[in-house]
Amino acid sequence: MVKNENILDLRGVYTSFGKIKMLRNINIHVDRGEIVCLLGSNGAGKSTTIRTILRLIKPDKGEIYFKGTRIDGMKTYQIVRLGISVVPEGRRLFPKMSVLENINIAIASKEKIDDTGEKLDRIFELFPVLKERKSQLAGTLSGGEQAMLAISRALVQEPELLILDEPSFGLAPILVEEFYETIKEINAQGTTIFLSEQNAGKALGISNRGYVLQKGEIIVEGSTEELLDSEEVRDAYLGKE
Amino acid sequence: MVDNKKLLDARNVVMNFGGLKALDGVNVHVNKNEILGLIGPNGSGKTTFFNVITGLYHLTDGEVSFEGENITDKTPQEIARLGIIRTFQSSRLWFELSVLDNVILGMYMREKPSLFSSFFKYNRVRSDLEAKAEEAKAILNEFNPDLANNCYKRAQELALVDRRRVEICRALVAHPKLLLLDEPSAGMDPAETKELMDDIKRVRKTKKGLGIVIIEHDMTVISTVAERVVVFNFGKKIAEGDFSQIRLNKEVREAYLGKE
Amino acid sequence: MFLTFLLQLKNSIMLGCQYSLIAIGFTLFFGILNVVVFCHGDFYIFATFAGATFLLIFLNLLPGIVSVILIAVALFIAMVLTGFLGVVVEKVTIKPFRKSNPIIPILSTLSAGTIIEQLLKIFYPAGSNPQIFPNIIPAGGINIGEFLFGTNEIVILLFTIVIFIFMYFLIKKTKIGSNIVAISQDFEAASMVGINVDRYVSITFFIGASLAAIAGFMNGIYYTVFRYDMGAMAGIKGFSASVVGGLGSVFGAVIGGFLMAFVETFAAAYIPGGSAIRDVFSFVVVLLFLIFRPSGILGEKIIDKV
Amino acid sequence: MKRRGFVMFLVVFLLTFSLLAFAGGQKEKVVKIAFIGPLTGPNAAQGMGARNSFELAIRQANASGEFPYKIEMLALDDASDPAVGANAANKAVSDPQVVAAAGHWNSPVARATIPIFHENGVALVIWGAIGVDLTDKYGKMYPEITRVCPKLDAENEFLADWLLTKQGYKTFYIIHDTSSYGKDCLTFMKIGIEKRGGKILGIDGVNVGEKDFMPLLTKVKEKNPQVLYYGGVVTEAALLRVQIVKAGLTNMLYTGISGLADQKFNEVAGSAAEGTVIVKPGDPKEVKGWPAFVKAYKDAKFNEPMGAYGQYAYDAAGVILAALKKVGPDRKKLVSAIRNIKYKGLLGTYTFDDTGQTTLVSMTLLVSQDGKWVKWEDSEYASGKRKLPR
Amino acid sequence: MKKGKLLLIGVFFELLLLALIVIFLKIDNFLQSILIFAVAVGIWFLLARKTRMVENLGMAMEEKRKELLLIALLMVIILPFFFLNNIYIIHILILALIYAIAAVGLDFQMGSTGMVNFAQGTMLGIGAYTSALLCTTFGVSFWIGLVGAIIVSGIFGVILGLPTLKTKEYHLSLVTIAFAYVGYLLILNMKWTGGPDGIAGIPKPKLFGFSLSRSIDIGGISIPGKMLYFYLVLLALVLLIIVASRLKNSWLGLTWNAVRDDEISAKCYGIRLMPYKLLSFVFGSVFAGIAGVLYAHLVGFISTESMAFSVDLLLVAMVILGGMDNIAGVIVGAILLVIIPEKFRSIQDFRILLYAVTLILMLVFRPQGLIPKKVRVYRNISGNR
Repeated sequence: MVKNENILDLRGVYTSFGKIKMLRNINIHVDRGEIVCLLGSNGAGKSTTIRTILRLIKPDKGEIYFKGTRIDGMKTYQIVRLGISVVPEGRRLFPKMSVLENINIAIASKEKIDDTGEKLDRIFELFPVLKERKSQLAGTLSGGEQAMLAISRALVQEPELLILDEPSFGLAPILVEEFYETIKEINAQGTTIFLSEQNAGKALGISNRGYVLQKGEIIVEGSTEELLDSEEVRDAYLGKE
Repeated sequence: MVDNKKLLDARNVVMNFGGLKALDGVNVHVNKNEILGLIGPNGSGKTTFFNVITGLYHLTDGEVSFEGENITDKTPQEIARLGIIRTFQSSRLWFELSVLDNVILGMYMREKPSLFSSFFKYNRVRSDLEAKAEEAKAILNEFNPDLANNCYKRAQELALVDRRRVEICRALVAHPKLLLLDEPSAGMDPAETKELMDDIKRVRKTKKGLGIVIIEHDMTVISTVAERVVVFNFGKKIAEGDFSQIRLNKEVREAYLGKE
Repeated sequence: MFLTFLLQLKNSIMLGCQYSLIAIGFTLFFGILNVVVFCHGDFYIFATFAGATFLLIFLNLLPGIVSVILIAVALFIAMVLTGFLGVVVEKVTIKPFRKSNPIIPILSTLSAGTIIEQLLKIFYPAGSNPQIFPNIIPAGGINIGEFLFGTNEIVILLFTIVIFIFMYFLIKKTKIGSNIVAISQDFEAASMVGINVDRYVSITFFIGASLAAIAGFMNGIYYTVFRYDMGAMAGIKGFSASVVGGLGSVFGAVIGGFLMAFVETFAAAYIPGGSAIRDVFSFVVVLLFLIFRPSGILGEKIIDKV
Repeated sequence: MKRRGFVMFLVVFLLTFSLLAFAGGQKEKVVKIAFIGPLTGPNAAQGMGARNSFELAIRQANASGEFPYKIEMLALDDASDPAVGANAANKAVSDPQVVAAAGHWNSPVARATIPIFHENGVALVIWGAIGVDLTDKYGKMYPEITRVCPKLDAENEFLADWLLTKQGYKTFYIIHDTSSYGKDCLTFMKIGIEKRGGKILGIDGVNVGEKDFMPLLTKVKEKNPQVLYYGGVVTEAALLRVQIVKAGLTNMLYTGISGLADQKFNEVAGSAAEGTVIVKPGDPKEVKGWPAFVKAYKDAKFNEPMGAYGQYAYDAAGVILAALKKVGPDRKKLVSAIRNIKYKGLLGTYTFDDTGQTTLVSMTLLVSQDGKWVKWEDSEYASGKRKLPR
Repeated sequence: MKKGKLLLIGVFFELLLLALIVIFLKIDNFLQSILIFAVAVGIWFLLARKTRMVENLGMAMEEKRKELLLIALLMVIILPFFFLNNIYIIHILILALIYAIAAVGLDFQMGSTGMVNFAQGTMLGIGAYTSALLCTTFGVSFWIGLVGAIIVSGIFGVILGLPTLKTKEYHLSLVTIAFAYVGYLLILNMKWTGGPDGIAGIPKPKLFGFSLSRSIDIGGISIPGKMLYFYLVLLALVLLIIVASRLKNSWLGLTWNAVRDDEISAKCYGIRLMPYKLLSFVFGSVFAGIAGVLYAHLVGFISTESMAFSVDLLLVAMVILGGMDNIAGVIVGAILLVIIPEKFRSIQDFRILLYAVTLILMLVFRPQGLIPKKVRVYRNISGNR
């Protein structure tokens, strides 16, 4: 594994929504092979950061690079095709399409639809339950299954960087465990992972490094150990007990 | 027998969406002068519970009563008039109106606006509105002087935190008997959260008999403010008691905090 | 009596073919962008003009060429031109307003429709007069007893069925179709899985407008007389049909189109004095649907999100 | 204070500009005659043709040198809309140089403007609106109103007489558009048919702008009438004609009055038009001056053809000019001068009765033959070579 | 900035505007009027850029609102005296004021409550027909016709309003479109409405014995009857503006806005949607009805052309052009859209085209309208602004 290759780099990003300043001077970098987590409470700006990376929101200022290519002027689909896949906040599946169709769309948007079979097999190996449900509408899946489908949809695109926005949202605790195991596994197979989480304990458990957002600013960054020990993080994020 | 202490009593509430059971036979009551914390993982039915109580959703089965009166089949407006006021998770202000107008509109129910007076006693209506504006400004000032100074800003121009504050102000001026707060501290930093907790405590002190239900993710808030806590998971109530008890409850720990 | 009934049924099916094709466009546009394109009827009449013009040119330049090829080429050109018109209209009058108050695109597309209509009127030779669609389909047809099925009617019916089948396959079986469906279910998610949404919006407008072009061409073949201002009403009827069928549902649009046509035809045929107020009946049907089933026949229920 | 200077500069600039805008009035003595008609909107073709003919008459008058002042036409648009017509009428009467007016192709517009002309004492010569009440009712009340074209009832009366008495048709079906014109057509055709013992099998209205007549024609087919009378104008008439053939109603005569009398009908209906019989007021081709008029119109190089009412607009101008020559540019005098005029125009000699209606009435029967309107007497139908459907 | 100076700036601006309007109306030449218009717009932009004029003006409007409004009213009152010999212009001005009334009414739905209504022109027609029928068939006076029209259009407002409780946005707009077409076709095809012939001979109103159709001489100046009618319409407009602004500035306006911005929030604060939505339709329709009556008695003739769909569209355009939920804006929009097309009439064919292009440009570059809505200001509260 090549270490220290900078795969994602945000430099001084500012974003606003209407007149509200959402992000201020965000500097984040993700190296190849890492799991980096972005922590913060509800509304701290995690999703905004991810949406800015994907150019769903236009940043006011700052630069964003992916593998050295500047992407903050590109369109969302171009960024995705460069090799960033995302599991968005709230999954955002296509609810009236079947599991298979959801996956096929993701494959098709990246390349020709021919070699569907092989990729599908791999996905169904990872999540056997999806195979059983493959012709069921995505909207009728259970929360856990939806999460699996969302992550499958991202994985079939064979991204170099997988972005997960609150992937554990709405999952039963047991499933969260499993889910994080899966993420670790995916990472072990070579995909770099950038995830945002409210649930700090869980996320730090699998991450190499982390950033903590508060009111649109990064207040702490560092390795998992540093973050877990940091007083500031405790106060700001986990609350005093 | 009607229990005098009980402000709200929801018995065996069931809420179905298609095949999905969002609430599955929940029993919750709120007493007068009490702050009840409502916690549970995301998607456990907390907000749905608020929607059922306020009449936005029509429940599938069960009964809700308020001050001994059955409100199961009442419209949101009737329920609001009885004194149940809520805030929303993603704040729902009237975004094109000014902060001041938002709070003034919170007083809508206190006096039935008459069409006649807006024509013929216009000056009185205006001075009444101005008095209300004054009151609104005062309460905004209590919460955050900065907000009071910016009271002519449109609500859509506010930061998230301020939106929540305005929402709470708006709820308070409606003189509720039961206040439902849906994640009021979301998006606030610790200092702001602390302010909020102080505000809630102050409100409780000044308004006699006010019951508050607060949905929270921030355990600090729950532990400081709530006197009793109800825990939801998958649409079911899994525990009830004071926070220290709840923290020790195994089921809750597993469901909410995860197995460790 | 029964024969007349059958004939009226045929009449309403002919009308329904056109309404449905227009309604599909409305439904596609609404599905993908949540916007009602009020100039859709003007796409339709634009296509009639384009079709007639190219047919005339071909008839003059290339007399004697097999007419089927001729018609196909003219239709194709009309579809492409109208399709591009649709794309341009989207870029100019809808895209800038994607995030604004939904009143704005209503007005901007209405204005766009007026512009198309006026351009036809001013710049088409003798544009304010009624125009003639060249008579390209041989007269005659099949007689079953006294039941006459004209050649052009057969052509229109078969062609519409072909288009319906084509649309079914396009939406259900192709990448374009599934991408359009995906965008209509979740615009942002679609871009997040790497779909070039802007391109597919353009494709959708191209398809929708060219369906209107087919309807416009049929209009020419069937009625042979048309005028620049006939688009507005066709547009409103198509919109009504798509609402009755359920905005967002392609199959619903087809049903809605035929239902509207049935109501109109039979009101004109069987209610004394009905032909003068046939539109009253169809609009009353629309009103009833809007009041009692606003989601239409096949549309999804509209639920307020809290 | 640089700023104030700038503002002052702007103000001065604006004022000078406005003064400039006021300057530039005409020195030459000018008399204006207003022409009002549908220059835009659905009937613009009729309005433009009439406007051109009217202008031609005025150009000729100026060229003749018989007037000691320049005569100008003030062409105003009523867009076939009464409200717009009222605006135009107000504009005409507001201009002190306007001495008289000729107006309207649509009767509802005339109904809206007649009171305006009456209140302001300006003579209005109607050139194209054929609603019966315009003279029968208003002309009787207001001396300002005269009309050079025939009323609608005369046309229907003539047609009914020909169909029933001369040709012996017995069963009829009437379709009319729901405009004022169509409704009047219905009223008078019905009278004409019933008076002569004809049988009306059905009456139906259609809206202007409607294009799908198949349900209606399927219904007509069941009734099987000998004659279908359409009271309306060209576009719908042609659409109807095409669909009659499509519906297989080949053994039925299609007929109408002057609303159909336009070459456009033949062009648009194509081969289906064959055998359509209509009646049209006036027979200009019989008149001596006609070829000269046609030539003059052609030489004037107007963009639009003269249309069915061009000759009436031309004669309306003639009537006004003749009166003007007699009494000079005075609104009041012109009113009575026009009413009492005896003017030899393109179509014959005009005098007006006590309702202001011209006494000059002549009717022509036309039949569509090989894509052209042909006078009945000259047609192959009359000679028996071809047969009208029965 | 001193208050006196502010007033001066305001008055100066209003005078300039008056001069501009008079010149614009007087000029009959299309190109010249376009030029005047362009110069005015250009000056405005220059002023806005280079000086503080515009800001000062805004301040003047706020500080000296009452005085400036009064002066503006005075100017409108003297306006027709510039056109004593030109009834046409007075006629157009009256039409502008009449449409302003209808547009202010429409704004109750579009601006205050956020519902697009494509049937306001139909409501105008209903009002006009009611009064016309009452006055011609029953021979009652204008005033009784007016009262009748108010009642009838109010009732139709309820009828139109009822289905809107179940529908939103595009569906709602289709409801109103359908209503407009049904109304149009029914009136066109019924016998007692005069059908396509319309109703002619609608009498001019009488005021204190004066018929508003005859001109009267005062001190040697002949004042055309139209001018009196102008004042009648102006009076109606001013009264209705007062009504509208009182409604909008009282609880009713606030609740309407609440319904517009968030229905669910409104429900949770005890605001019942139905009565408020209905009220906005009733008031809007009554305004349209009054406008219709004034229209019918002005033209003296009413037919379905006056309530065609294009009229509905025109009214919607007026509200959007002027600025939703702002009475002043809506009135400006209405006046512009009546007067400018009259100027465009000389270029005939291109008129409607230009019109549509202008509208699109407007929507792209200034979607909030010429005069956007403002936040409500409460005086006499501590720390104002």
